[in-house]
Amino acid sequence: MILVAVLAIPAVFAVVVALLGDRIGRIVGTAAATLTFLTSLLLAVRDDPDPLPVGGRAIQPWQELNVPWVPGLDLRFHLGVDGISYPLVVLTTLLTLLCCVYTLWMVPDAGRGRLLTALLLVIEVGIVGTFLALDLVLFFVFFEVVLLPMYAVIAVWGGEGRRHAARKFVLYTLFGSVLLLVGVFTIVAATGTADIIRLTATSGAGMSRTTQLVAFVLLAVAFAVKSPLWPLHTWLPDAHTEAPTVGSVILAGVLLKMGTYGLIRVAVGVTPDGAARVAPVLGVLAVAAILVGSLVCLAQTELKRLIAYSSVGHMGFVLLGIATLSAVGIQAALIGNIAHGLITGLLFFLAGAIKDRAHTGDLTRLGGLRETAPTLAGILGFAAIASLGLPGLAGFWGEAFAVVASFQRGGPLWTVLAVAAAIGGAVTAAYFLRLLRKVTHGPAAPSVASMPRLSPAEFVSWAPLIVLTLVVGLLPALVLGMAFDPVWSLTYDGSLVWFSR
Amino acid sequence: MHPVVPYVTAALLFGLGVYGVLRRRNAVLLLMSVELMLNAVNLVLVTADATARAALPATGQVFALFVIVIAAAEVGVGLALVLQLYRLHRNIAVDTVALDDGSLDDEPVGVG
Amino acid sequence: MSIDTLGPLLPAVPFVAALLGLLLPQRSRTVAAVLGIGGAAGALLIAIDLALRVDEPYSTSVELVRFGNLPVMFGVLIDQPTLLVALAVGVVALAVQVYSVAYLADDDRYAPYAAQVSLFTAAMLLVVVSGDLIVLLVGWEVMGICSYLLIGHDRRLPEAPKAAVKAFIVTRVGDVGFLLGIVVLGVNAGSFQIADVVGSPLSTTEGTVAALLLLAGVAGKSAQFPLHTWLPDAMAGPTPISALIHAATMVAAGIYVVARLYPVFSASPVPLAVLGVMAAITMLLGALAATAQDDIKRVLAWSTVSQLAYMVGALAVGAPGVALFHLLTHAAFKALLFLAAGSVIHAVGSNLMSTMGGLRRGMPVTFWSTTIGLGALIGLPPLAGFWSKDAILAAASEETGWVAVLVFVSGVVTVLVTAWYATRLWLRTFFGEPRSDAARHPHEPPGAMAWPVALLAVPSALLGFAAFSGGFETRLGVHDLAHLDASVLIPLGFLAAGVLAAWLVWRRDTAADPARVLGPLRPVFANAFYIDNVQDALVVQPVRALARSVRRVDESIVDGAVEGTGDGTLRLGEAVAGVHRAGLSRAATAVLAGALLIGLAAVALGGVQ
Amino acid sequence: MTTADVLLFGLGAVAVGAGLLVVTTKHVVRAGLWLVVTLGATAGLYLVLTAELVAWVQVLLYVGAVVVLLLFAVMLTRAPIGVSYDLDRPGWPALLVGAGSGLGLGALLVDAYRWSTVDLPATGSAERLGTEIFRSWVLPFEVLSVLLLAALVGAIIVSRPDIGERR
Repeated sequence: MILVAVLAIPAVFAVVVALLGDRIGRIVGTAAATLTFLTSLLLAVRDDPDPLPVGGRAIQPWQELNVPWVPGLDLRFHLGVDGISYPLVVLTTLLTLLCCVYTLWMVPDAGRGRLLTALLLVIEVGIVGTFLALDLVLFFVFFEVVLLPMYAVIAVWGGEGRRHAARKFVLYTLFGSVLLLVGVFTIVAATGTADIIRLTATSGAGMSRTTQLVAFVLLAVAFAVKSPLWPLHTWLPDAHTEAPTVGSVILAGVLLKMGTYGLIRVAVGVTPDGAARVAPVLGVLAVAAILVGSLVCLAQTELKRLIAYSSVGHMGFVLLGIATLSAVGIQAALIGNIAHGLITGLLFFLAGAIKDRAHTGDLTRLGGLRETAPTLAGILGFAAIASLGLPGLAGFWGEAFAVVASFQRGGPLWTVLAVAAAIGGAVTAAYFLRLLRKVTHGPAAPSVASMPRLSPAEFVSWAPLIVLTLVVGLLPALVLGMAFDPVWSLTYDGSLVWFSR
Repeated sequence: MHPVVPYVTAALLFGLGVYGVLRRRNAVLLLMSVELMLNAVNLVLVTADATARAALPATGQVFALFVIVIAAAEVGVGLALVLQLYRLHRNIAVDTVALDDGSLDDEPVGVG
Repeated sequence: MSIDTLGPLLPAVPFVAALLGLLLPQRSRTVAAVLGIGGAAGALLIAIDLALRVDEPYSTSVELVRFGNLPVMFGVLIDQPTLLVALAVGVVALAVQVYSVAYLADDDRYAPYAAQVSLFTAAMLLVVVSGDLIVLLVGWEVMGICSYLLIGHDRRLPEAPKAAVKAFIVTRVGDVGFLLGIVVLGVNAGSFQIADVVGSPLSTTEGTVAALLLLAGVAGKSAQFPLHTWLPDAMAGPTPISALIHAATMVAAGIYVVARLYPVFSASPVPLAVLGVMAAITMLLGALAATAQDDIKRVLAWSTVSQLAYMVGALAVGAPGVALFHLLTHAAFKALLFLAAGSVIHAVGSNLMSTMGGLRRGMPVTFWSTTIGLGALIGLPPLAGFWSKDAILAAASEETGWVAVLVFVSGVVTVLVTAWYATRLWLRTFFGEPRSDAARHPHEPPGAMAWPVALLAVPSALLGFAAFSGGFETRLGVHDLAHLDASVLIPLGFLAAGVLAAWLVWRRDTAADPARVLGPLRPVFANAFYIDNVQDALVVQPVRALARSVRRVDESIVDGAVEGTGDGTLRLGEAVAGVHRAGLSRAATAVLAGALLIGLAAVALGGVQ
Repeated sequence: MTTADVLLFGLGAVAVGAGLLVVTTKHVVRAGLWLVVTLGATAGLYLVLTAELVAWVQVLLYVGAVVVLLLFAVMLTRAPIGVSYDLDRPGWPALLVGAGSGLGLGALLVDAYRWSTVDLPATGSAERLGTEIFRSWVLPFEVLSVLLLAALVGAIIVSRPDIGERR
């Protein structure tokens, strides 16, 4: 019932907030987000404390709710949470809470603040729903719920080119979702059931190899659009640059994870054979994403666009981890997800703060931030260093063990991919330090001359991200401890080298 | 009687009507061709009375009457349009009539 | 407290000090100083305590995280060399912290500085004690970031940020190889524990590949050819930092890691050969470049590069123990030299030797400590440098094979060049006429700066004699570390020649720079054979150009395709609308023709059934 | 070949011939007159097919009213009495579609009925059709009358410039 509560609270309060006055609305919205965050923490409580380990690849959700939703169409409202989805749910609720706190003080100029908070709560419902859904159709429904509110957030509160960016974002993601829908229908038609648990347990429930391949390709392209895999990523820079600070944080923080989570849970889970056959292509594209993402960042001149492209690079590592289809790889992907959510969320908060104060995101006109705003520069330095994958901070584990997994997979292709990914890591370091040198070092630029001090709202919304980046960096077991068993069973006891089976 | 003869006549008349509609530039002649087509249909209806086993007797002829009435109404309205077209454009060439770009709304070309 | 908890505590104490330091507001200098010095002192005490109580190697490990079948264990692997290096790090770190309090008296950002130095010490100690390769990599990279932060510390120097970025990027490029090396070893051994990695059988090819990859990281961190270009530029950082990071500890970490994973390297001859060649080239390169530098810190930087090459040479000839011995002595006398140089710069106000001269009268303590340091550097007999360098040359001479010969020859030639530039530095700084008014009446640095320098002079002088004590030798795992026999005469001869040559050239014109003798070679040496420019041209510029072109491709083609589909559909829509905007007659024809076609189709299909 | 067939053939030929002339003549007025001949021939055909009422209605309405109306239109639009050469558009699409539909339908009907014979139905006299219409076709009849009324009122509004001034 906690499962329903986590979804119901934001949904109901979103409506309530929309009806209230501006200031009260935002306060009530923040309260709702806090309540949702606390409820999401309770998801860790398992239904039966010591579940007997059932063999095979079956998912063992900690809490499960399976109730008929549309009996006529045999659609079921089937929710469940386990080691893979729990960290992502908590990350979503945390980021939404921080964004609501941020909008509490930093009122966005266009439109009414409370509508923004309401939209954030609706987006939260969509994302948490996607992470909890254990029914393919329900997964698709929640996958779609996120789209329109995100469009509204970008189109109303965005920057100058917001309309174009928002339109491009929606149409591109819709293209992906259509493929997802076709994929879901192919699977449901072929197997007769949409229940992810049963499909994962029977590894595609008797779908022939070609249908699995077709289904996987459809799902993979849909999720590749969402978690931008290299050739399908061009909606990301525009959407991130034009989105308001809060929008970019949610967009980068958790919206991208829906793609990678979908890839792990639905694509690899339900059609493992298809996944095994397409994995090399996925791996090559992931490494291309890493290299292209980091190289483009090296030549980028706008702050938010640079951070957006860095997301393409980081998600490249996550996708490489998934492409290896081994337990090491998928665990690296999971912690890569969480780390990217925390760090890039913080980076976009900072970029928003800098852009609001200096009224420009252009690197050539920024400079010498540490002269006028040392704390802001210090935090930006910390976030940039965390993002370039400094060991000891959260970003390192995902990237390093994606390389390990790729190398462990063996064979000339995967070794080359591992080496290329490692080189991508070095280029990532190069562009982040170039960013720091251009923004924080050097004499104070005119645009940075008068920087108002950091307001309490910013401190409150950034502190958890900073602390968590350090804590997850030092103790990765926080995220991976619970994800070990589900990943181990998902990947056929660790090394899903499928075709050798 | 051999029904094929009136049927073929009707078909030929209909073909001539279609030919006339597509060939003629003059609106009135166009309407005449339409009349030809309608007559062809009437002929088929009446002949069908003899050949088809209909539930009600003489339905063909009843429909022929109805078609004649409609034809009359159609010619009435058609000619009113032709007059208005003539008043606007001084000529009633059909192919200068553009369907959508609103050229009909501009001022009538000097009356008289 | 049991040694099991002491081991992990070694890096933990300075780490806690660093965290507290970073959270402090910037103005509280005293609290920052106390935290900094306290952290360093705590680490030193723990190191000493461990050194006394531990006699045979032990290791502890607790599972940090498990990736599939690969666990990452946080724990320590402490054996004798570890403790010695930890002691050296502790001593130097404490000396630098004390020294910095006075050296950065006028700097308002002292608090973050002290915290970053503590963080660095913690990272270095983590590398020294860590028993797991991944945790070692954590310390390894945190050291890199601390060096980046500290090089860029001084706001007044315009070139500091660029030097900081260069330092980190060059080492990070090396670390790509380091990470891949660790991955190869870890995946092969099924665990990242050093004990397992060293123990597990490695196929020769895989071993060589792993060793060479690790070498890339070591070359980056220990500033060996070809990744040495960042060290001279790193002198833009404050002098105590140069002493701590770029002389004693960080640059030595590479040597230490190779010594620790020595079985991996000695498994096949190829890595040792590469080590030998790298050592030979870097030795000569560093020494020759040092001869033509005017900035006192850059001379010492290039000298560090060449001394590190000595240690790499020792590793190449199969004597890791001797390399560690030279590492310890070098840490002592090079830190001493840098701190003394700091005092000189503090007094004269500039780094350039052309503005110094005749400082021995005004700064006796600094003069004598620098003399001891330089003596140790060139290997003057009673001092520590002589014993460790001699041990290296002895090891090289005993070993057979072309690598050993190469190392020996380049070692001996480098002794000559080292003697030359060391004497040049000594004479130009402390003798002759003061060449600037600040140099005319220099003042001894305050106590907090003088004492660490004096303290460091003690190990620089006496550490050599420790080679005679049995305990020291067993700790390093070497049998007869120091021995006096005929072979020691060859380097001594070269040493004397070097000193004499420099003195003679200097005596002719005390004001001028002895480097003028080099003539046309001088600019070549000053720019270190233009390797930096070559690297810039071959690597940096092409990568930037590639980045620009990839960005253009990405934005024009990939994005163009997406925008193109959008515009394409729009144009298609207009085209179809255009077709429909036909006159009445064409429309009529189209309608009737359509009707006819449909009729025909109906008949054709109808007729089919 | 009974007399009915001969009559059918004759009148059919006359109708088609006159129709051909309607669509091909260069004289606007003569087209109207040839139309009268066609309609008359068709009325004759109806008589042969025992559809008396339809025939007379045809003659009365079509020939009497519709053709006269067309001729009025010809006069009102000041069509030239003599030859006028701008009456026609490029022929090939018209020929193609016209011939296609005419011959197509003809072929279809010929294929359907071949040379079968059928006896003529009872004569469609006025009272038989009258009873028929007012027994089972009353609703269409009423609707048609409303339609006729609406059409003619519309025609009046459209043709008179002073009624329904939009601007």
